[in-house]
Amino acid sequence: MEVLLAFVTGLMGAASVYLLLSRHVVRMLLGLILLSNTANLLIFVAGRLTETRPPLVPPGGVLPEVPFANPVPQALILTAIVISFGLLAFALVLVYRGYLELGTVDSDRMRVAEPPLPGQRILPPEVQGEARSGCR
Amino acid sequence: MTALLVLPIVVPMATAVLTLAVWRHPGVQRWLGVAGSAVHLATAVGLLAQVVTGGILAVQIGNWPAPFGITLVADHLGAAMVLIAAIIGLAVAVYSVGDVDCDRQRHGFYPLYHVLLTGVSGSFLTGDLFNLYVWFEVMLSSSFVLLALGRDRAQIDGAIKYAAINLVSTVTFLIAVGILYGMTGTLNMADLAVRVPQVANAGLLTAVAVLFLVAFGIKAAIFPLFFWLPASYHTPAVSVSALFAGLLTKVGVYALIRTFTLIFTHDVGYTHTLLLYVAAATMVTGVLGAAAHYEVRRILSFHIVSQIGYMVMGLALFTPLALAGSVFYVIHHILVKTNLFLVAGLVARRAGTAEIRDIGGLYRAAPFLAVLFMVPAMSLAGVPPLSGFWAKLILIRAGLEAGVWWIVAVALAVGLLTLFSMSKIWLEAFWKPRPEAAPPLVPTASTPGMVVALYGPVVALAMLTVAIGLWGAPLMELGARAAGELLSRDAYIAAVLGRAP
Amino acid sequence: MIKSLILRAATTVLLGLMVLFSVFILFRGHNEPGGGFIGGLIASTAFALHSLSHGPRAMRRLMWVVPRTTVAAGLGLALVSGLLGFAGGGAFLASLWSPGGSVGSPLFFDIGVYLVVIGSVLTIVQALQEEDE
Amino acid sequence: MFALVASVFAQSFLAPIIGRRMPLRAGWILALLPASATAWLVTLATGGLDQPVLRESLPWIPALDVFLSFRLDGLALLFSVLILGIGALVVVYSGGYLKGDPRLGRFLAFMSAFMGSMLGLVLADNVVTLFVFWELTSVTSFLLIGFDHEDARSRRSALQALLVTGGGGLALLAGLLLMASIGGTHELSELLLLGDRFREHPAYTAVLALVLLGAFTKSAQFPFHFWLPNAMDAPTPVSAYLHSATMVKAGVYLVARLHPILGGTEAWIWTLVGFGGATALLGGILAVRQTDLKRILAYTTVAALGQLVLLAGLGTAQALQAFVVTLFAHSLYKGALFMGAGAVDHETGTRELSSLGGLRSLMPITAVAVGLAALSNAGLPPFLGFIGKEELYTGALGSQAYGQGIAGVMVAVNALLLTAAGLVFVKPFFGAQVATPRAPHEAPVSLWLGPALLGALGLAFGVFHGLAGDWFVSPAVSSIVGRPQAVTLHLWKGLDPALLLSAVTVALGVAVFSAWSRVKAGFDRLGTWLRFDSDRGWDRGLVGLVQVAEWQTRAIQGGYLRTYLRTTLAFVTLAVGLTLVFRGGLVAAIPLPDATLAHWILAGLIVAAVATTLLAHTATTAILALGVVGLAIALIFLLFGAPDVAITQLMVETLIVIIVALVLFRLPRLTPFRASLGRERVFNAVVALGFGALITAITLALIALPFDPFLGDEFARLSVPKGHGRNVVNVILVDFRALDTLGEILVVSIAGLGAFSLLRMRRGAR
Repeated sequence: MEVLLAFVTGLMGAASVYLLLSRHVVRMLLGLILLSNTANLLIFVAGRLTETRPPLVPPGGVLPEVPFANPVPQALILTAIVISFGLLAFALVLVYRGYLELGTVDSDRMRVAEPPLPGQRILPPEVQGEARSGCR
Repeated sequence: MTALLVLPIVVPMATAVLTLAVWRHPGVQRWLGVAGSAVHLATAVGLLAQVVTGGILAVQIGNWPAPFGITLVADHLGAAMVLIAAIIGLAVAVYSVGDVDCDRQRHGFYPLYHVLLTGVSGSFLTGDLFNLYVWFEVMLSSSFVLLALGRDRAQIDGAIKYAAINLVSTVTFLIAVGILYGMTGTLNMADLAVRVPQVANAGLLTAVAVLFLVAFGIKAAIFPLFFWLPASYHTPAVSVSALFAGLLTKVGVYALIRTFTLIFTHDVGYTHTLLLYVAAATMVTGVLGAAAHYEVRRILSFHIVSQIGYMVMGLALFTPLALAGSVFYVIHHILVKTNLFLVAGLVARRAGTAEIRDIGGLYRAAPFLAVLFMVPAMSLAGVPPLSGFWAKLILIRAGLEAGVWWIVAVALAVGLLTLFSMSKIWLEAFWKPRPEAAPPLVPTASTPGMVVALYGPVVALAMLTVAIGLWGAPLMELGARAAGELLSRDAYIAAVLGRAP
Repeated sequence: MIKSLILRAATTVLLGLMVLFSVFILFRGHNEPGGGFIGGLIASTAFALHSLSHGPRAMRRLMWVVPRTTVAAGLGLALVSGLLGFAGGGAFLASLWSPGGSVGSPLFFDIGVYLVVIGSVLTIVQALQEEDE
Repeated sequence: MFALVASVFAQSFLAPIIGRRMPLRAGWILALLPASATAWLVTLATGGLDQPVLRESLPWIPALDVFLSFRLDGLALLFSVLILGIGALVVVYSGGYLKGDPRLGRFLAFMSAFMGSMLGLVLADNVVTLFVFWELTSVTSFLLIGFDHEDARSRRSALQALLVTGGGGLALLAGLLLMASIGGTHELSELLLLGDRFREHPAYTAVLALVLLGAFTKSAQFPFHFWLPNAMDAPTPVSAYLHSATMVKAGVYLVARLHPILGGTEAWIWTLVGFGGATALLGGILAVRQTDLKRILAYTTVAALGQLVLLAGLGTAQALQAFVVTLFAHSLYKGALFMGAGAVDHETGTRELSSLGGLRSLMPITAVAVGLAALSNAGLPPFLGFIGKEELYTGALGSQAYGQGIAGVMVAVNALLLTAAGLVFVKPFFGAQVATPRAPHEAPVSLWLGPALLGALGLAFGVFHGLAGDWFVSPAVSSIVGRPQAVTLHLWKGLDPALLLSAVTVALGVAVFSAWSRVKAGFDRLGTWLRFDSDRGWDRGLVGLVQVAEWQTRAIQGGYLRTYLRTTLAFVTLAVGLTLVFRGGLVAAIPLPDATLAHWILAGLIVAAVATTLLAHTATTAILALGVVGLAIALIFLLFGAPDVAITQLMVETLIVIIVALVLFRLPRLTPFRASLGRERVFNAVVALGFGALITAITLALIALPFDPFLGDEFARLSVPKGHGRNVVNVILVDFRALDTLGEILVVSIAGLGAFSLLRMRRGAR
């Protein structure tokens, strides 16, 4: 399974990078979600896979029954999942706010912080003036 | 004693929690924020004093012995970084009282600020690679919010670019940690230093080292991974960009220094040569970027990039003098660059714009401000006898002694271009007469309290720059000691693992 | 707000059950799969679903504190239980257990985690929902 | 000496206060210190000591071998006397020149700071200390040249001087450091003893080139001469002090100072003689075609600096003697001429030769002062300038090769200098009076004291040349040569070739002068033809720099997030991938997957879901497909003994879908969801596939390695007895690695609060 997962993670990595390179910021976000999934799976593989019991000590016992799965990558992944969840949730809100302020979800049109350079022409924003929330 | 190591992390975190608890009272938060920073500084001073007198300090969190639990370590480098971060933390906290508008203060500026400091301190002190990842994330998350916090459209634009690229960096880092764990079975950095040479596949190890290099490289804004920085640093509140300019990239540099002295020294000929080329490219592209811009904070942002090149150069040369130079450079740079951003804020306040071509006339109207700009600007350009001169001197000497002529030439040429860039700001904003069409200059501060808050930190940081310039021996001594520890890793490993390697 | 009667009814019932379940998961986590994260995520999912069907106003009425306060409390609790370590083992985050090992500082730490997760997720959900008001 | 340098710097802090409180007397007050210091130095010199050497050393950064060491030998003494003596006069002069100007205090502060820097430079005995003061002179001169900063030309000239001398300074720094690392010490006096051992070192040529680059930029040698005439945009006291008497001599000083260690080789001789000679000739030719008093003087300074460099290059005892005398004489007369020209400018309001004339009767004292200096400049007996010229010819003729050629060139240069001196003296003061912008009166005492004194000294030291020789010239020559050297100066040495050359010079000079109005056009043509137009080159260089910078910015910092990400990810892939390939990290053979049917099904599910995400036309489809990926991963976690992770993954996926749904509701589909340009899509795909291949390659190499799960085993062993928990993963999270968790909940808190604040702080929202 480890070998198979090596290819699966590779594929996921490739797909996430392809999504990241998009102009559409929502697609980029999806790419990021997929990329952190890739990372988690990779860590899991890196801790080596054994199709066995979870690292739980039976009631009254002192040691888990061997063989048990390596608990370290699990703890790391748990931490990483929650962290990336937090960051992605924030990033989503950021994209939303970006839409409200800049009137677009096309990163090519997000040129407020870096105005056109001499000799550069940029795309105009899609929505002129103040953008409105869809439900307001 | 062991508390000394924990306090620089706990104090800002506690401050963050307290300010969070009084969310509805920005006034209270302000005082808590400044007081918390002051206490933070005190703990950092205590920590460095302890390290200087007693050597490397290590504490096992939760009493779990290394390499099983997480170890916090303070060597000279770590403790010095914590101290300088705390100094900047206090300076910017004071400045923010006058600078950050009520709106931002009402929306969590202070909790975010202190969480950022928590992350920075944690990064400098941790002895565990995964824990470093966590602190990076703490730093990153709060920096996202601080960057986007405001009503300015440019901020959101900058924040999106910043977030996208930094999230890539952070996942890269996570992948790298995972792979390294898969190769060595451990996460403790001292233990990694012991186990890495035993890895059978040295080629894979070098590849992972490069993976770390790019992950930290994005944070440190090296070539060609720095795009997020000039895209965003000029957008948020001045206090925020000053704090970022001083600390964030330097955490990346710190991580590079730490990992490429402690862990990845198995293939120095390859990895550090790569670092050297990267350093040169970083210096040059950064300084050229600055030459093409006319907005103060954008110019300064590009200079951050360029200066990072110098720090990496010291690491790449990998001699005691060069590493001491890197340490010296990092500390000097944090002081000076933060100060420049703070001054840039004052300039923009006074002139109503940050476009230097539209400013002018400040030399006549605000001579004191001119002096306050001149000191860090000249220091950045490496003009003696200011801190930047010594920093450059050490690195150039190290380069000459290592016989790497071309990097010395690059470093010197970039120094000249930096001087050009600083004098460009000087000529345009200060010396040039104020353009006819420009609106009248306005006072920077409306109340005496604001004057103290805005000018106090700037003056204090400028005085530190001058002090290091006139009396650089202690800092050099510190740098030399730090470099010694970095190169002979035994003391570090022994302090962490409790036994000789 | 999703206006579905069935969902509304279901989430009302679900909410209580899921919150109870999440507390159960939280406390059992030290010995069986579960813990603060999972518990917190379950509880916040419950609240989020409730809020989706009933609207943010209802959720605000339901929770007697602002989610932000929950975050602060959770963080504070985790930090304090870490600082307790100084009293017990002389090290930050050293665990402190009652005789027999049934109650200990790591449990408080985990409760802190639980609170933070709930508070944060609900802050986001609430803020997004209030965009409509 | 430390105290002296420090007190001069301290004075620069007092100057603004004194300038504000007592504007009328500030010049006189601030001249007290340098004047008395000059007196002290003169008593040292007249003490009969052949070689008065004082040395002081304070540790500065001992770890870098940097000491604040000062050493006063003959050469340093001569320079110090010039710096402080002329400095005192210039300070007095400034008080008069800027009378009534509110910026007087600031000006005097800069002048004092410059004086301190220059003094430190000539006294420094540590190469780093020397460099520190060297750079300080550049910075202070930047502030002084740009003193009239509202004028765009002043700003340009200031920047030009700063960057030219600063750039040379950096080369110098490298040269000095290299020299020190070869010599094993940073103390100059120790380095100078190395002599031949140093000259035979392979890096000698590099050191020489770097040091000379520094010296030539500072001393305005061809092709860096262009900044000096432009620097005349500075107020006249600055020109008189920095650009004739002191700062521009720093390079010359350095050349003389390093003569014992660097001098005497073929490379040294021909470089210095070549550049010095070229500079001298160029300066002379460009001087006589000017019509602005200060510009004439500026170019004659360039010429004189060229002569000095040439003499230092020749390096014989005779030449070095000529070097010292010429240097001494030049500092005296050129300072006087500049101040005199400034006085004329101040009184008449113009410096144009054509609008000046007949001032002799209106400004008699100034006329006399300028006259004395001009005669010395012209090299007529019995002035010191004459002795200098005689020595120059003797020195040139006495050198081994091409001596006569060099002497011939020098005759031409000196003739041109004589012409220039005539222009400066005769044109304004003699002839018919011309109406000037201001009605001229005799200048106040502060304005004529300096030129008069300096002019008189030029005469006095010419007449009493024995004193000049004993007090200043002998010790200075001894310092340069590195051993005691007795010098006797003569006004009359009999009918030797040098005297003959002098006669030719005077004849030629007078001829050119009297025919000036006719030959000027010729000189103009010659000048235009000769002129290596480095000044315009400078502008082009700056524009070019900015163009390159803009091009680079467009190329790499163009403002497009997708290019940023593409470069970043492409670099990551390439750097890591190439390392993996070329450092031999790849596995030899790909093992066959040892997977069961369930595994294949899960893998297939992931592949299908990923593909759906990629191809989705709406965000909703994509997010749902991504949810399936998450679900499959959760199943993998569950399958391989990680129930906690599996549940967390599941819950997180659910919450993400909820939040994404909440956001996506509000995003209208303005931009097509699948937006990507054709060719770019291919390129993106290449990067993506490369990245994926890298991940796979690394993972395959990784799982081929043995693994030691000691960490996990230890946690499992301790979990119950020490951690009081049976779920090892949870005990790791809340106990073994609780610090991670603490950081993690900070992240989660920040994300929540941040999202909240971000939404609340919308523009226009309240």
